[in-house]
Amino acid sequence: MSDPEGRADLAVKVGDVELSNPMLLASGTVGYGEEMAELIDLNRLGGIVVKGLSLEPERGNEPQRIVEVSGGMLNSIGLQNVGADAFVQDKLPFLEQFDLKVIANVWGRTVEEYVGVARRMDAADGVHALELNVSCPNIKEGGISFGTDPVQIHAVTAAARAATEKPLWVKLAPGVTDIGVMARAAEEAGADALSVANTIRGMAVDVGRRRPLLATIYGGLSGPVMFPIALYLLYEVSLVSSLPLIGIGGVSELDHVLQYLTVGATAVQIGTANFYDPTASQRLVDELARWCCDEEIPTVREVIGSLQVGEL
Amino acid sequence: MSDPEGRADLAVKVGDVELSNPMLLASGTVGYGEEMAELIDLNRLGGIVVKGLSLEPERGNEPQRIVEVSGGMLNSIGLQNVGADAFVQDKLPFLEQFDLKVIANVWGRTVEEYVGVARRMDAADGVHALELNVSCPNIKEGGISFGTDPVQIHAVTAAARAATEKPLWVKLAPGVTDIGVMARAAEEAGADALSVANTIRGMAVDVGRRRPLLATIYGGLSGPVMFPIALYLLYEVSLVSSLPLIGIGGVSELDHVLQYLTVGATAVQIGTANFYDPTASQRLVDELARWCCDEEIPTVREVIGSLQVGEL
Amino acid sequence: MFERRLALESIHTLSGRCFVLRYRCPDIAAASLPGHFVMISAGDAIDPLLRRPMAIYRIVREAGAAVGFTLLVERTGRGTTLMARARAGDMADVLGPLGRPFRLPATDVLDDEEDLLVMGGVGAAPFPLLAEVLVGRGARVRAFVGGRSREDLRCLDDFAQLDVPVHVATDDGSAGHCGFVTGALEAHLQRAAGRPRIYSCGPTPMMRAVDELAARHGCDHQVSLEAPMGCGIGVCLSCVVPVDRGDAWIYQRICREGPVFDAATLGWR
Amino acid sequence: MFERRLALESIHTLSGRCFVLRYRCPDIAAASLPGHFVMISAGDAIDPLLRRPMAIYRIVREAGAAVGFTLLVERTGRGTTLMARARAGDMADVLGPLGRPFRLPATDVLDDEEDLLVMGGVGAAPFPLLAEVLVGRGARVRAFVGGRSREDLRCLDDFAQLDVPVHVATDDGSAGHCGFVTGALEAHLQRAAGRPRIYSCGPTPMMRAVDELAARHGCDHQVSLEAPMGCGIGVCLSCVVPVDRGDAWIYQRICREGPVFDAATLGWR
Ligand SMILES: Cc1cc2nc3c(=O)[nH]c(=O)nc-3n(C[C@H](O)[C@H](O)[C@H](O)COP(=O)(O)OP(=O)(O)OC[C@H]3O[C@@H](n4cnc5c(N)ncnc54)[C@H](O)[C@@H]3O)c2cc1C
Ligand SMILES: Cc1cc2nc3c(=O)[nH]c(=O)nc-3n(C[C@H](O)[C@H](O)[C@H](O)COP(=O)(O)OP(=O)(O)OC[C@H]3O[C@@H](n4cnc5c(N)ncnc54)[C@H](O)[C@@H]3O)c2cc1C
Ligand SMILES: Cc1cc2nc3c(=O)[nH]c(=O)nc-3n(C[C@H](O)[C@H](O)[C@H](O)COP(=O)(O)O)c2cc1C
Ligand SMILES: Cc1cc2nc3c(=O)[nH]c(=O)nc-3n(C[C@H](O)[C@H](O)[C@H](O)COP(=O)(O)O)c2cc1C
Ligand code: FES
Ligand code: FES
Repeated sequence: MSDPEGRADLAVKVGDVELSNPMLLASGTVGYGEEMAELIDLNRLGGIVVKGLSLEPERGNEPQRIVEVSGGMLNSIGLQNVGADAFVQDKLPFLEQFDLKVIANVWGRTVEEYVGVARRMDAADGVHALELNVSCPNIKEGGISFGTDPVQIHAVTAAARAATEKPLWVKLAPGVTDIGVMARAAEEAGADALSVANTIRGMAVDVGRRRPLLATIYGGLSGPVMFPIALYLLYEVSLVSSLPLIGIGGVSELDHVLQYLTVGATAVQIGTANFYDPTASQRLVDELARWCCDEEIPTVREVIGSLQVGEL
Repeated sequence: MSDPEGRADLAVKVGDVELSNPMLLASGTVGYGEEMAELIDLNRLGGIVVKGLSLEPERGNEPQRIVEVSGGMLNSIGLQNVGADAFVQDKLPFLEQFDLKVIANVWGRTVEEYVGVARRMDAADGVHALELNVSCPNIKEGGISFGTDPVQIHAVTAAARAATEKPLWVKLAPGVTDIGVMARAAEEAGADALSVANTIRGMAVDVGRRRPLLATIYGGLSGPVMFPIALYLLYEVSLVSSLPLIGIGGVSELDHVLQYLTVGATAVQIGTANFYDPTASQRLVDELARWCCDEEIPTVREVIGSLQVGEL
Repeated sequence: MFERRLALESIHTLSGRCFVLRYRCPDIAAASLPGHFVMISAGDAIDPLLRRPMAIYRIVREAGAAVGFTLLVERTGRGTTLMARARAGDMADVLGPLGRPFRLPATDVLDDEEDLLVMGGVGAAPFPLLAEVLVGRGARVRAFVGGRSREDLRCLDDFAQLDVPVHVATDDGSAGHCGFVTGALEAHLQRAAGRPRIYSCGPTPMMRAVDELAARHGCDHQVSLEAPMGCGIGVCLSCVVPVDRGDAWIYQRICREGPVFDAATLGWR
Repeated sequence: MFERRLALESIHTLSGRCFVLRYRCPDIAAASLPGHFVMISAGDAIDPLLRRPMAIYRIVREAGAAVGFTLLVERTGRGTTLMARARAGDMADVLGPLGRPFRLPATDVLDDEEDLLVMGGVGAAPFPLLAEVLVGRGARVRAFVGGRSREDLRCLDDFAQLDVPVHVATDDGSAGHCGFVTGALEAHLQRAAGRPRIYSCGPTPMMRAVDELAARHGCDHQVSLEAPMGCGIGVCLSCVVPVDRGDAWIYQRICREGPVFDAATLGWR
């Protein structure tokens, strides 16, 4: 039971994935969980989405890889990771000790690479679901990001769908004209849930040196500044998709969690807050339980999608 | 001279529009200038972009119209304005007293409305340039925003171009997959400069009441949080367009101004900062002058587009 | 209207989440009239970003000259919580005085009717100054002070000091009349002769209930409204309220055409 | 590794934009070794968002027990400027101790060679604790302290108190050797016999120059590196540095595999 006093019912289901509570750790912000386990009790969380996995190990981008900006940060880590096989062999056993769901974040530079990782995750017992990170350039299609083209989202989702029986989540990219179109493409290709959203492109310049602060010129914006933008994107997606949704972006206070749930998220992911407030996820579980009790809400599931719009 | 000690050369040219310095007041954040004139010396600024003008007066949206969010705010004012004719008759004479450029921000619900306003601004002596706000739904095209479709941007820009001889700026909307495509459409249709960018869609929910905080459900995000996003968009536009650019979004410190100029902006607009720091624009002119002196930069024009990327 | 960066002179905590901030600033103090407000920063960082609107509470005078002002603030959210933590010497950006103050009765009609000030919770903030000015002009002033509970009653000391009779009402009956402040007002209106001038500020339901009484008794009624404010000076159009213009209604800015409005124009009746 | 919310015990201002913060926290203090660092919040708001990495400067002991620690901070940007304004009692979130500390020589080889601590500016912060531990083990320690100018020299009092001989160098000659601290180090290496162990921390050009000398004299050389850090605990992968692994290079995390590295593995040579 997530509620320390055992009173609140925080359990939610993202499709077939049963979570003890809606709090997940976001991909790329907690590695493979080892370091976080020194600080928080992973058993207390709904789940962990591990750092994006590719077929082969990746070194990632050249430093400087992050810049702090007002209320957020830019990153261009470049998806450095140990690779799918090493993850299964060296990292997954650690996570299997805990009572939380393990979601593998999957990426590739071609559809085939996505499929390769998906197959390996399908075969790995401790993995409960896959989350496709479609914010990657497709090198076979001139480097256009999978996530900005409904045809490509459909293709990569359908291919991954064929490669795994496990629940398949698709993590949408925010920088598109109509995220609803992308959501529908993923849904039609067989996604079981949609994660909204990945980071937003941003830039910062060192004026003294007349150079970008990130080695890759621009990077992905995350943190509190993202919250109202991602909440709106989730709302947009909720209007066109009947899939379970996962709210991602800027979560650092209970009010953020509740806003996501109210607009229609079944769960949320906590990313950048893990850096500047490393016990935030666990505290939010407690706060959510207490809020449910104080508001006399028997189950947090009542909050999901409870938004009322239009005239009173 | 903008520099109090008369040492720095801050003059810039946005196409044919000569500005005494790169600091403009952004549309919708300073009304028609009357109230700001009680607080700052408008003669000290490069220019003012007045509140978006439509053919007929507009009441705007129902309140609640703003929400504060972390590091920014959401607004859904709904383009309340006195209308093009009343602007020319009642508001413009006040601004003509000052030595700064007056830019008319123009919007409509159809191409014809844009053209109507553009004609009136063309005929009004005190107006030095027009800025098309293309972030409006085109009611003849099913309500899709002009700003998210290159065909429509082209159409509205070309029509306005035909309606005025005056410099024509197009203010791009940020929420698009590829802002470069929009920039090129505006350029090909005859725009003289590009303003980057308008507000980003965001949302906020009153969890207690399970309702959106804004009467219109979502609104436009502005303020410091926008800065890294708009800077990146400006960079993207700079890669594909040779037009003069105007950086808009989050300007509140000298470093923001300098980052925009370095990436390629000829001028910047100050919006939300006018609310929480009403003398910011004038102070930034002073700080820019002082910076140029301290850095021994004879003209601020040297900074424009001075960004260096790639290996050292 | 002055934009000033001011050091906090003192902070004084009251009951019920309220506190008083004192600033020295002859410019703003000398120009402030009852009903005016300021926009004040709640910190130096970007969160909270916007300044907070706060009514001018009292004017601080030295040797007769206005040298400073105070704000009566209730801790409700993020910004006011930060303000409550301020210490003497802390700096704040203050823009003011702003808005259109209470319309005062002409001096020659002052004796004819009473001036009734009706307030709920921290809505009391502008009234001690209004009472002070009215009393100074020889008016007969009466205050109706409401709150949820005893510790939410504001400005009782101010009114006592000004010899203004006070009618108290609390929702829970912990002080004065048990119920809404409008109950006390109604009782007075029924008892009293004439058509007193009414001024109210507080929760909207309270002000609307006051206006019903005012309409019924044919009283002039001014209200001081609140709305989320972006700028406080009229440039953002965030704070609008629909106002009757006879043939049509228009949106007016609470920060510029208000915060004080003639209740009769608000379409409440 | 402990996550603690701590009240500032005292702040002490030094010359040249530096100051010392003292916190009471037996957990972190008792676990801290020379070269360890903490991540500390620079305010409660979201700007600045990220915590700042700061080396453990000194351990505060009472009756022999470690009860607290100090940080030696230079005001360089937004976060450290806020930290400089802190007052006793202000709260900060502190996570630590973090990273891999300096590798200490085995006790039986301590006498063979000198331990030379080479530092520039605020890079001096970890060295008084390192000197204290080394001296406590009977090592022969020597400090080379560099700075732009006299007021940028750090920790001279600490070394004096520990009886550690100090070689000073300033860029402008306002104190000690005029020039880089590597000049003083080079002179000593030429004079001294053996292959002293070198530890350095400061601007990268300084550490690289030190490493050139270390390589030339066949000295073991550990450096403490800096990089912008998102998390300080190894989960964000922002702080990486390329490290030689013989056949290939890999990115290692300064916050986890460092901040102390064997200079020989950094591909500088
Ligand atoms: C003209 C005027 C005069 C006022 N005078 C006083 C006074 O003398 N004393 C006092 O305690 N309060 C007064 N208020 C209300 C006060 O401004 C709000 O309580 C305060 O802004 C809340 O800020 P917060 O950060 O604590 O709340 P939050 O809820 O965190 O604020 C979020 C945003 O909503 C706005 N907001 C929230 N509540 C209100 C409100 N009731 N009115 C306007 N904006 C609001 C805030 O300014 C901010 O932009 C006045 C409001 C107006 C419009
Ligand atoms: C392991 C380690 C130990 C350190 N120990 C000390 C110490 O004991 N005393 C001390 O004064 N400084 C120390 N530093 C450097 C210190 O962290 C930076 O000076 C500080 O973060 C600057 O913050 P700011 O907000 O003032 O600067 P800003 O430039 O405003 O910071 C912007 C961002 O860049 C980061 N940043 C800026 N400079 C550095 C830097 N040199 N190293 C790492 N991140 C940086 C900040 O953390 C922040 O995220 C250490 C750095 C590291 C990595
Ligand atoms: C340093 C860093 C690394 C990230 N790596 C990944 C990744 O590997 N895969 C992925 O799908 N998202 C990645 N993200 C995005 C986060 O999972 C999340 O979508 C985003 O940060 C927004 O949430 P936040 O505001 O809570 O951080 C990364 C984010 C950060 C800050
Ligand atoms: C309250 C408000 C009203 C606005 N009205 C307009 C408008 O009428 N026309 C327009 O083109 N942009 C309008 N904008 C957008 C601003 O001009 C500017 O593009 C945006 O706020 C980003 O800049 P900032 O972060 O400096 O505020 C408005 C913005 C705000 C906050
Ligand atoms: S608060 Fe901006 S117009 Fe009233
Ligand atoms: S700072 Fe996050 S991995 Fe090192």
